[in-house]
Amino acid sequence: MDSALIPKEAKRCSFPVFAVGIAVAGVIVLWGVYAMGLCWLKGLNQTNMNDYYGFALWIWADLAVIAIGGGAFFTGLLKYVFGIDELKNIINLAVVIGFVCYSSALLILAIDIGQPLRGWFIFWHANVHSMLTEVAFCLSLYFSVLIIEFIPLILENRKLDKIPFFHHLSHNMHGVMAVFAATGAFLSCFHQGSLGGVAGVLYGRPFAFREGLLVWPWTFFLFTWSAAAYGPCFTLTVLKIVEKITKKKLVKDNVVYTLAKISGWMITTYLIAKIIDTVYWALVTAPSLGFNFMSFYSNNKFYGLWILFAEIVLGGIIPAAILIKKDWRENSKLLILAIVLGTLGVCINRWVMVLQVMAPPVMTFDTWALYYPSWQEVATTVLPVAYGVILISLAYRYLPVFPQEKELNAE
Amino acid sequence: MIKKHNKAKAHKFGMVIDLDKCTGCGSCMVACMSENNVPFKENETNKKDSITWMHVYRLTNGKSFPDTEICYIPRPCMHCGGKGDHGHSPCVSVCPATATDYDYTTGIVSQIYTRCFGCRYCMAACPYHARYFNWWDPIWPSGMEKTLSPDVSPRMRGVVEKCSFCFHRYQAAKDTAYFEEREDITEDEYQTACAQACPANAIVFGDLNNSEHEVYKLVKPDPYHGGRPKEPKAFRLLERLGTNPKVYYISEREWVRKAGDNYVKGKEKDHKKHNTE
Amino acid sequence: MFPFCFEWVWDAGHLLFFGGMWYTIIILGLGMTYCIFKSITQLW
Amino acid sequence: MSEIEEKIENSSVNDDKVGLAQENIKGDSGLGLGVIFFILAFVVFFLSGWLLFPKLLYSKKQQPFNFNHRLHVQEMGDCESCHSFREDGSFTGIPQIGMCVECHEEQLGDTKDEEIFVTQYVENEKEVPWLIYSRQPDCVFFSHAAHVIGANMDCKTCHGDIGESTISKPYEVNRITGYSRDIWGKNIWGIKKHSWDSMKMDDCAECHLKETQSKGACFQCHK
Repeated sequence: MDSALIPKEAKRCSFPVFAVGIAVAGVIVLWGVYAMGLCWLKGLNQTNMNDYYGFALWIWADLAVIAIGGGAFFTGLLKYVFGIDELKNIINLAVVIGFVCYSSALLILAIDIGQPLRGWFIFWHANVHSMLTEVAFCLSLYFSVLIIEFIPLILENRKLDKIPFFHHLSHNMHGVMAVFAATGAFLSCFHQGSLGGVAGVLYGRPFAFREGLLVWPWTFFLFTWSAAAYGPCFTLTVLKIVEKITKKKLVKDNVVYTLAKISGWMITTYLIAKIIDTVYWALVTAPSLGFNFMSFYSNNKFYGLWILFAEIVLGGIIPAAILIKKDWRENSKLLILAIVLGTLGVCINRWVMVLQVMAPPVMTFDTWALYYPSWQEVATTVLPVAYGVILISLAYRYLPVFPQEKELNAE
Repeated sequence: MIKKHNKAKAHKFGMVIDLDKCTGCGSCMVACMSENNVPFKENETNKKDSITWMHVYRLTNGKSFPDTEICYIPRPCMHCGGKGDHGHSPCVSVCPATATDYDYTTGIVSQIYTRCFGCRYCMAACPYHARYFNWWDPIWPSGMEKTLSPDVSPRMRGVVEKCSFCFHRYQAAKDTAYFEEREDITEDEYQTACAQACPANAIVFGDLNNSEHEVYKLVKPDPYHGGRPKEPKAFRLLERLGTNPKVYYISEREWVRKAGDNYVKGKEKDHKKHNTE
Repeated sequence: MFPFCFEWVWDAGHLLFFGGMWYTIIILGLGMTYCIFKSITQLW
Repeated sequence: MSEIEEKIENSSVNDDKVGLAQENIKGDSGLGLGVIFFILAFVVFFLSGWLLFPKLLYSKKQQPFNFNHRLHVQEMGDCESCHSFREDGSFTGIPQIGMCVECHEEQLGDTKDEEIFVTQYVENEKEVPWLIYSRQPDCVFFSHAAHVIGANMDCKTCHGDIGESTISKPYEVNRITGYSRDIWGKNIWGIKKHSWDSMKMDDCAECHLKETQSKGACFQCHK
């Protein structure tokens, strides 16, 4: 039915099967869109946020998708700037994932603000001292870079490629892609970092506050580094999921191992910095503000030391160890364990750095603030996931995302 | 003439609250709400999403009867001077749209509702919970909108608001001074609604830069340390964070003074020295 | 933000921040213009 | 399938220069048409933006009746006779009817407008629902005392020649914002010839910067 659109010699499931799959995800998207509409029309009272807990579940989702979408800029940087050419076999997937993540992040920000119609104030009346301004600028600019990176892939669709203008355009864009990728990497370094800065500069919040360098707190550098380190984990996770669903091998192992190895070393170096940062904060920064390290991890049901353990050991040391040791990373089960744990680890880190920040009391007579998201928040947080499933499915079906697919599946 | 006005010595308006006098009656909260057109809900059970620019906290010394003591702490916006008292308050420096700023001529932290787009970053930055979000559009009981103050603009849903130290009263006092061709206003001409409403006279308001004013005499702010009180009985909330608030508290009771800040166990003495040096 | 906006100040913060922003926008804009223009000329 | 597509299908894309000459001929006439179309569209959009847009953006209202400022200034002497300060320094703005009645208890002249005023408002003891050209949005604080007494400014600097007017111009209100057109000014680009042409935040800031070396903190003008 849609065979004219499917890449030549590629095997895809029949259209009805595909349509059913998309419809299922579509229902979830509609549910999310309904919740989003409620938030826009009736306001943020639809959420369970309150004056003590002003950042909601979806802000965590926002930071998390940006972190795991970091695979796009880092893979782009490795391929186009550092010239690791074999990564061209996975860069398309990284770009699609990046596009999904960043468009979701922008959508979430549009739902999150109390007066969405005034959102442009952040550009027009920008306060250059605010980390959030830096986030908004780099995020929207980097999103346009991702669009630019995504366009050539779309234009390579069998039908579109037949139109001469599009054919030339996609070819020419590939020609200058290194410039775009370098710009994207530059932007990414700043906005990943400034997202880290968002919490790190809050000197009124001892749990989040970090000393730093120039105008940036240490979390600025940690966030950039962790996004680059863990982003590829998510790219590989998605790759493994797609391979599982399509029952096909799509990228050669040597490419996967290269990316996994780089990711492993990045995570290792990141962890060293993260542990130093945590220790310094626990022993110097927090006590100087009058806080015991343990005062952030006790007295309530939810935020125990387990979260620190999960972030640093389960989501850090274990995946790093697996990914840097050749035998382990080339064992397919261990590899999957490592990339999944890595993805979860960075998500936990983002949770800690935005949501846990809100929870511990600062004034001595204050109480712990915990909150439970409303269904509208859950729906709008699930929305990007379903949307991502649809977009990646469409891309896989109609675009030549995996250059090695033909070779690996020749019969 | 205009230039002279601007070169006049900068004010630094602040508040001193005597916690031993405060009975926790809540008059300041009520006066503040009616003075500043603060919206309210039909059901105010959930205190964490209702707006109280001036909020009275209740704390105890944690001892059992008969040694139990209670203290009430009224908490307006602290109008922090920020690190080094340079005007980089925790909230001002983070606002992405410049919807809040630090006025160097009065030391007051503003909040411009029509500029705010409701990202709530400032609320996350404020350790005092002095900033409130309008989760709903205000609904006034019928006829009540006629009783709203014309000097304070009502807020819409989706923006952040907070105590302004009744800045409109400062404006009105200045108008009178202009009309009478005076250079400056007097202490009693500019008083906040909460200070005037307090039946126990626990709240004193004035210019911390003016040694004639009561607030100055009560706490003796140290200009070389961001206004830290030299008076041993006075303290500020969360002094160690370096926010440099302009709201001071006074108490004879040591446990109350200690409740103003956090301490690492075993290091209380260090801090006491630091607080009174 | 543009230099004619209300909050604009000619200081290092604004120059670096918006300098970076406009620089990036110009690179992206010129890059895309180049690609589109070259594609058009290749057609004729 | 179109001609071009067919050609691409049958030949590799790289040697599609075969049909170059043909396309050039087609391209030239197409280009001419395109240019004409572009210019026409530009003219249409430019004119509608210039002439039609302001008409659509603003709705016009008439004042309850005409007010002759020039006549009143001649009779009363100056602006302050009617637009005065209260003792606390606040500004009265447009006088209430009690002040007008001091002279207009009965009709003084024979104009239609005065007749409306006396018969409809004075006799019924009703305030005139004037539409205020210079009304600022609700979030704005403005001190007349600071400017008129403190800085010795005259009324004209901000309000222009209204004291010379003999009839009341229509009150135009922005349909989207609900603000008077005098705030943005008549010029759709916001370009000013006189200091009183518009009353936006930028206009206040321009003068404040010049006179006081600072645009001022937010609370100076916002409430």
